[in-house]
Amino acid sequence: MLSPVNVSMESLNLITLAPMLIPIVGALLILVVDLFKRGQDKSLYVMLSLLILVVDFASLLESAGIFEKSGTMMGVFDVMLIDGLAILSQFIIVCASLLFIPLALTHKRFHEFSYPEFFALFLFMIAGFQFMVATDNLILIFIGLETASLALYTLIAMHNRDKSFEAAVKYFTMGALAAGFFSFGSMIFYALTGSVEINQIATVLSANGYADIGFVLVGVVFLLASFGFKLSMVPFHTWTPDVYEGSSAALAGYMSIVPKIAAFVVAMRLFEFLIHSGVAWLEVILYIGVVMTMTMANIWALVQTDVKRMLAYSSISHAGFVMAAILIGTTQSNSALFFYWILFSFTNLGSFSMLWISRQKNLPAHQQSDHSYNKFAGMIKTSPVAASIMALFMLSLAGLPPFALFWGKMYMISSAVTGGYTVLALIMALNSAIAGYYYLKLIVYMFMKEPVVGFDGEILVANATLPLKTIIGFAAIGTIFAFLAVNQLLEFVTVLVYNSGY
Amino acid sequence: MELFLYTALFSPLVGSLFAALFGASPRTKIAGIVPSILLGVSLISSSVLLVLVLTTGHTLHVEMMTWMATGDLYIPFGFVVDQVSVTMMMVVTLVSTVVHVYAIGYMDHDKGFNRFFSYLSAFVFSMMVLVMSDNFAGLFIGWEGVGLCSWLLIGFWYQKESATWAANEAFIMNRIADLGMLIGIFLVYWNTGTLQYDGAFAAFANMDTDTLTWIGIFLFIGAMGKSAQFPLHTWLADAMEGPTPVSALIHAATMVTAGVYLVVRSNELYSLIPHVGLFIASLGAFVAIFAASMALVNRDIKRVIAYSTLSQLGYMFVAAGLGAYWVALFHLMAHAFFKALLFLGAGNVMHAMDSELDPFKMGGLGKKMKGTMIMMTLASVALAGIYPLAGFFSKDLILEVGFVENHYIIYTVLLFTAGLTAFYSFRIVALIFHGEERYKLFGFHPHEAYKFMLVAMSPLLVLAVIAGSFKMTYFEMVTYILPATEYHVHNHTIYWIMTIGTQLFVILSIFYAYKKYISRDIKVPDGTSAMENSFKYKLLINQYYIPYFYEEYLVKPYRELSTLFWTKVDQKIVDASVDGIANIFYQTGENTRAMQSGNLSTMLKWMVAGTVALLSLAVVFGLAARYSVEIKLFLSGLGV
Amino acid sequence: MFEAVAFYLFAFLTIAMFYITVTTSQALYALTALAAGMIFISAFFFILGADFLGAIQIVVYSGAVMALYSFGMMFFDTTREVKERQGNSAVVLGLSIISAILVVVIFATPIISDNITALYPVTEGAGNTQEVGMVLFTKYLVPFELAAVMLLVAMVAGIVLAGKKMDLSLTLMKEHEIRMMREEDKNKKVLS
Amino acid sequence: MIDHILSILIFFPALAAALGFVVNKDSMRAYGVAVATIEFVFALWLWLAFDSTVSGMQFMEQIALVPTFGINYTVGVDGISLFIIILAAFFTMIGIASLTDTKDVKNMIITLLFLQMTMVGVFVALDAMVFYVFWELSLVPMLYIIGAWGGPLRIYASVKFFLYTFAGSLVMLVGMLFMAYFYYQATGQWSFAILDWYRLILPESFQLWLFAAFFIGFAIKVPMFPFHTWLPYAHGQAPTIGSVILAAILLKMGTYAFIRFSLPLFPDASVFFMYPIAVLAIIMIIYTAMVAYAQKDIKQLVAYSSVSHMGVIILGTFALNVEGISGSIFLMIAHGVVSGALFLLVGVIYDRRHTKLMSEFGGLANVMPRYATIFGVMMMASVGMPLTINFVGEFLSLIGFYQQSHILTLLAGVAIIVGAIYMLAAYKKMFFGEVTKEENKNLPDVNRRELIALVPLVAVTIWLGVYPKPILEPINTSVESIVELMHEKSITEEAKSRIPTVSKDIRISRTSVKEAH
Amino acid sequence: MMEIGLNHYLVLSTILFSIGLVGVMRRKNLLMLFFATEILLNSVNISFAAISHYYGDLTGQMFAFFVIAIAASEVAVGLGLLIVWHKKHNNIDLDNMSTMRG
Repeated sequence: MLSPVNVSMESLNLITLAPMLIPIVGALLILVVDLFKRGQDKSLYVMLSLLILVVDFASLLESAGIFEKSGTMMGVFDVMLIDGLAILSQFIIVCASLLFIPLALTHKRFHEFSYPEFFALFLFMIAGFQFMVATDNLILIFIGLETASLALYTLIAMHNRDKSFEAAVKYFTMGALAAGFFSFGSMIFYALTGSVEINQIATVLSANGYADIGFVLVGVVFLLASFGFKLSMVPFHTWTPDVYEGSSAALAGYMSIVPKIAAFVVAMRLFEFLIHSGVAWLEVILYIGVVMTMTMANIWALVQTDVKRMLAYSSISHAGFVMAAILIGTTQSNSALFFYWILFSFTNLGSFSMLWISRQKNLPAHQQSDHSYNKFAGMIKTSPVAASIMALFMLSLAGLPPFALFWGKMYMISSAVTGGYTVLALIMALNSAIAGYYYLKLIVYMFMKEPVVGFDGEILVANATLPLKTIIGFAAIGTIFAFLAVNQLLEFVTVLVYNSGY
Repeated sequence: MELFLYTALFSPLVGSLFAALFGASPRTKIAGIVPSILLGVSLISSSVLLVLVLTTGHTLHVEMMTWMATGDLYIPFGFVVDQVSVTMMMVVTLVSTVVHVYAIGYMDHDKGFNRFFSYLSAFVFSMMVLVMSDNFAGLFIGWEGVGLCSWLLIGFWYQKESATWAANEAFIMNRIADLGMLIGIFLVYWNTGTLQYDGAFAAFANMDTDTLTWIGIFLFIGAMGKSAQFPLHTWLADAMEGPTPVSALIHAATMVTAGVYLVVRSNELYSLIPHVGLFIASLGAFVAIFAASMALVNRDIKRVIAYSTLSQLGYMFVAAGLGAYWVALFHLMAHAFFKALLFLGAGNVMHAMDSELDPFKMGGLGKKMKGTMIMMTLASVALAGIYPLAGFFSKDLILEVGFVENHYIIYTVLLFTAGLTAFYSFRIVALIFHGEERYKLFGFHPHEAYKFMLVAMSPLLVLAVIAGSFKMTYFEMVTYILPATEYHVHNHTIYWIMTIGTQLFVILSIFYAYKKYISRDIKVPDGTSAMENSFKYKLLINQYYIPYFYEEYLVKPYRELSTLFWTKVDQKIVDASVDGIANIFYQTGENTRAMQSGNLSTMLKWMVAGTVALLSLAVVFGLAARYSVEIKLFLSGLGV
Repeated sequence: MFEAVAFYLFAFLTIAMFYITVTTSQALYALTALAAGMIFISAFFFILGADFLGAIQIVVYSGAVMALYSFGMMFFDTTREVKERQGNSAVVLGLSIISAILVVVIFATPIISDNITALYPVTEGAGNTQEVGMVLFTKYLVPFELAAVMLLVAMVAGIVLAGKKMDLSLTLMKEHEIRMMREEDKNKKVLS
Repeated sequence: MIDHILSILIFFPALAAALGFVVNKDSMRAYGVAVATIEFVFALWLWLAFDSTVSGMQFMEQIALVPTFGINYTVGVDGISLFIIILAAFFTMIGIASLTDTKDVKNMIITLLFLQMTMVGVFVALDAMVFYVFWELSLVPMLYIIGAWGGPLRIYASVKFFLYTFAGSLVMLVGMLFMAYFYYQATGQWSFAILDWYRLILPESFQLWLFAAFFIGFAIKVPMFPFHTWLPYAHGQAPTIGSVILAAILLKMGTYAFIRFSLPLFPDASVFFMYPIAVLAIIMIIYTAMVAYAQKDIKQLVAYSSVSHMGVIILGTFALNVEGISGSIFLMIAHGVVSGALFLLVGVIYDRRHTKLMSEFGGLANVMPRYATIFGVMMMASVGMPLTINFVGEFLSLIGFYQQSHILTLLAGVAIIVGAIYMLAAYKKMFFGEVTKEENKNLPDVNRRELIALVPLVAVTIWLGVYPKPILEPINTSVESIVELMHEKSITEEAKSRIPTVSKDIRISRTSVKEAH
Repeated sequence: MMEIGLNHYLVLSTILFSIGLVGVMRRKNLLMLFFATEILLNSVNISFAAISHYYGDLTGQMFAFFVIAIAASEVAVGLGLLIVWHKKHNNIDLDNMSTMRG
């Protein structure tokens, strides 16, 4: 007969749940509000979400404070795991969301924002990602991942035009396949170790001395495949450009940051112990994967004709660049990962928002796609400030000092150098050079070409409203004056990463 | 005293700058007169210095200011007035004063009048720097300076293609030599640690001969350029494109003798390396006869005189090479006078014949222009070296040197050359001033030059006549610093035989020239006569085909090679490879973007394919790990 | 003995069913085959003593999922034969065969399963359902709740996507059209 | 204020540029000239306050930027950088003053002022990262200048310029990170401060690799053969002002960096690579001079000629002795002045005829005597006539390298011949002969604005040619300390013997002619 | 052979998984493609159940449980998407959805 269990509230340590519960509650709140009074303006929901996120942010600060004092916490039957990685990634997730949400307040009206459900789903998604990063239990990771993904597919589709449906379906189907891979992979690890908790798995494996290396590798393969899909590593990247193109620019920008950082954290938890325990094979595979992803994505980005697609490929390449951190697996590289991603999120959100404010509803004749290069030709003449800001983001993405991303690149390459990966460091450097070309291409179009005749440049900022401008200005300032914040940021990140044992 | 030194040095510069002020404005006499006066001043102060040096034997050595100082290198602007330099100063200032005054007349119709004087005085200044500097670097400044001015002056009539071409040729050829000189200077510096003459020469005393030889050779290469020694001689003849006063001053009296001056100046070096000296002498002898031979047939007064200059430079180098530095310097001085005179005379003739240069189209000008005739004749006599004119004392001395030093080949060559010299000089004298008045056929109306031009020339005339008489005083003076070797054939009979023999030989050739060229049936050659078609004539008139050779085998290939480098190497190889690398990436993108077919099924296939690829790797590795033991055994069985 | 027979039998059946599912060109066959396969799988669960799981399997899959799918099929009326342009099936087969073989090769060898301690051991004498319930509401409470959220998300998503509002797209409409539409809505409200 | 003069020098133009957005289009030029002049005055003040007897850094400032990673805003100036800074200020002033009526002058001037900030920044930076920041940043304004105001091929040219340099400098960045890491290993703390790095003695193998890494970055910037092909395009397409700045200052970044980084950080590697680099330099000198001779476009010619001169600078730098290095630094200034002036002159004729083909001209001396004279002076300077600024530099560089190798110096000396060949040929083509083209018959001679730009340059050319002491002295003191440092640091025998100690006894480090021949 | 071990189940589920992969790759009709994804998840469930049986550990069943939940919710969203797409294009063949490429 089963003995009844009695659990003390303290042992549950519910504070670890707080950051995830807040957005869920908020989402429910939004649904309820909609229930009582239909047809509210989107601005209401935007502000509600903002508030909720701010509260979430506050709770994160809270748990960060606790982490400072008492280090890593487990909670709720040791399912939840709040360590530096979790906190950092949640910070990134929430901040990015904070930057994203106001982008809904466009001048033109788009379909998704007419739904209160949009905002509800958005908050659910955030919660999902937060769960994903705040545990080392494969089950919870899986569910969190799925929650977020399902919400995300819907958000994409709600943009409501053919391309967005296509994008959603593609994303969904491949996601389903990836889910299959994930479950298979975790099944193997379960078979090997009888556990689905990463640190447990690690201990058991090392106790066995990796006797069943073959099984381990197969498991790694499947998990690698599923996370390769999330992190859009070559050759699992194929969804990325289409999905980015299909979804609204703002959402694309969001997608290039938040899901990836969540996936990165899980990948770190999963793979680094393997690498450190000397699974040479994984090291080789990751090396190849990283180089392939960086280089091929760059090469494909060279030949794009649409800025958004180009940015999609570029974000793939950036992801590959950051994957290197997991390969290197030193404290410096891990903190470089977060450091890089924080700076990247500023710049990338900024540049996607620039595309967002230039979004037209119906394309003029000379334009093949929403954001084809020639749309921006001679932008410096028609709207100089916007052009300059766009150029700023491009230069930052290209890693030109002293703009934000340069410091990330620099620190990442440095971590490769200190980690003893000289060749990798060189490859990274040269890749940034290749990348320079396509970022420059846009600048060339904006600054050195004549505007298309009879094309009113005002369209390029037609979608802008005060909130959007604020966001962009915020991103721009962040990009320019990053070098003032670098030090504090670096210290903060390093402390958190170091204290959580990575 | 330094005051005089500085006046001597800088008044030409002032003159040049003054004339330059009028550079843009239409020609004014003042722009010619003032520089001439300033040159006069310079002349006077030089003579004061001469007197000083002559009487007291003191030498003047001033250091104006630092030029370059870095590391161990220290180069000041320093000037020295000693026996040698003062001689040169005298020659330079004197001749140039004369030429200036003369040029006021000669150039008075030219619209570049002011420009001309500014260039001319600039030249004199650089020449003064060259001769007065107390270190190799300073010498090099003057060296390049005169090169620049000669470029400017040869190309003075820049509308003329030939003139500008000649100018560039002269400059570039000199540059080639200057490189040698530069290397020589470097050698001096790195081996002695200084570029000051005194310091360097002191250091030479205890150095291995090889180094000295290299130094000597490189410095002499420099000299070869300026003094137009073979094979760098072609520019001198072409340089005659410049205005005649320029030829007189630069390409006869002063600049071309800079090489000789260099050798004389660094006598302490060359006396340490006699083998190089011998080489110099032999080259000089060769050039002497080589140039003279070309002068025989040439049909351009100025070119003839140019070749004779060349040949005389050969003489000087013989003397210098054989260690008779004071002789070389003496001949340099004497030659300066009568050669300048010859040129100026030729200038008058040109003036008269509105710059016609072919002596065959003249004849019998003597009636129209007595003064010029007398001057040129005397100058030629001096050149030929008839007693008691300057040439005799200087030139025959060189012959004696050759003899005494027992270089009989050189001696004979020079002797023979003396004959040739006499012949060609009187060939033109005869053709110009005597015989039929062929110019009538061509409708020229010759007239004597301005009086003041003749007056201006007169000092040169006087000197050309009497220069020889200074020989002893000069000897006394320069031997303070130059090796004071007396060159005397001690056996008196031989001495007299030699002297008289030479004189007779020379006079004979003069008469032969006269006989040949005052005859009534001299026609303007039209390329029909047997003589003109003879091989040796062609050879000579074409300057031994050397210019042709240079054009064909140096200039043209260089041009073609450059074009090749640009169009093929630089664009097709270097640049193409750079773009190529860029294109590789771009093309890869173009070719592989098909992978993104946009079809969901393909995407899924890619995903699975990726997984399978990883799997197979994993399996291989896994099996390898599992059966590692067996594999090891197997391999060892293979004996690996 | 019995276990072996049962295993092989159901193994054969499931494989056959799923094979039909992925090969047949009749959507209906595929659906039914799938459903059957699911049920056979639940049989495995029962064999393995995971009764609760088996029940769930039957209920959720053969019940909910299949129902959804069949509704979907009616909607898409794919009851008739489905034309599928088959591309290079070589690739397909190749890849799948390889992957199968590879994994089988690995799995052909038994897993060394020492130092494996059952974290949540099956306690004797208690029904599987009880045990599951116990674990589910202690250890896996959070995942369970999150699963609830996930289902909510799915529901909302389904409603939103399939809902009428998606029929005309504000994204594609011009601003003035939207305004007109809004006016009409107001009027409707007023009238009704 | 004098204590912060360097920061002022860096950021004053940037500030001015930012404010410039407000200034009205028509009065923009005046604004630009005013700002540039003030900047120049600051630069002169710096020179005035500079103590030329001190060999080390002066006016140093330090602000912590990323202390955890050892990156600080550290600036300072010594004899090596001082004059290039002044030159930069000078040329920006000249350039803006002589700016002919281009389209949207406003953007142009703002860009120029930003460019000036980056230029000054590069030369005063004493922290590798700060150096790198300005080094990269300088690409952007130049990219814009070439790309927006350039000729028909401008986009190709500008992008090529950007990417080529960018790629090179990224490799250099890796090198820097390695350097910092080695410092970290040695001392246990991160530092990018160059002066700290000076104290680091690396094993030779490391030196070689790092030298190579830095070399790629610098060589492309210089540009050294075979990395030079971006330059003719950039010059050929850039507007006059662009070429002027590019030739006068931007190219010097590379050679300056060689002296600031490569030599003191890797003395042994420098010795090891001396001959290969010297050979490259000689190829640059002769080969590019010949290519220049083949040019039909006068601007391309000047561009190639400046590559050729950079070769001499490199040679002097790798003489590794005081004479050579000071010579090369002086030649940087000289080449800046002269080639800058030549590009200005080309600009003058381009404004009148809108062509740069030499075949279009001929006999210009008749119609534009003043122009011809100034051009002549500058040409002679570029040919290396004594008493002009170039000669001092070339003479010192060559004499310096002569200590290392006789034959190579002899080959390098060919520069004075080939240089003369193409320059005189070009001058003949353009200025001599009769005026053939009708449209050349009545070209206006240089006007006042152009004279304002050119006359000072002529003056400087002559002045520093006759009296280089005021510049040579400070350079000398700094260079001596650097050479001393190299000698101290060098570990291999080879290096010890190649790099002289700066003692007044020169007999030590002399190779006699026998060895060479 | 007659003794059914864990490996038997693992092999079985692998085979089923492969079948699922085949389906995923060769199906063009989206609905049927989704069937295939269901197969993937189910095949894994077998192993989970088996493992938990042989280890006497419930975690596997938990995982299977949640997998089922996930599968269910995926169906909902998937069908939603299909319906929208079908409304607009009146087919669910994925060959008709390749407007974005390159």
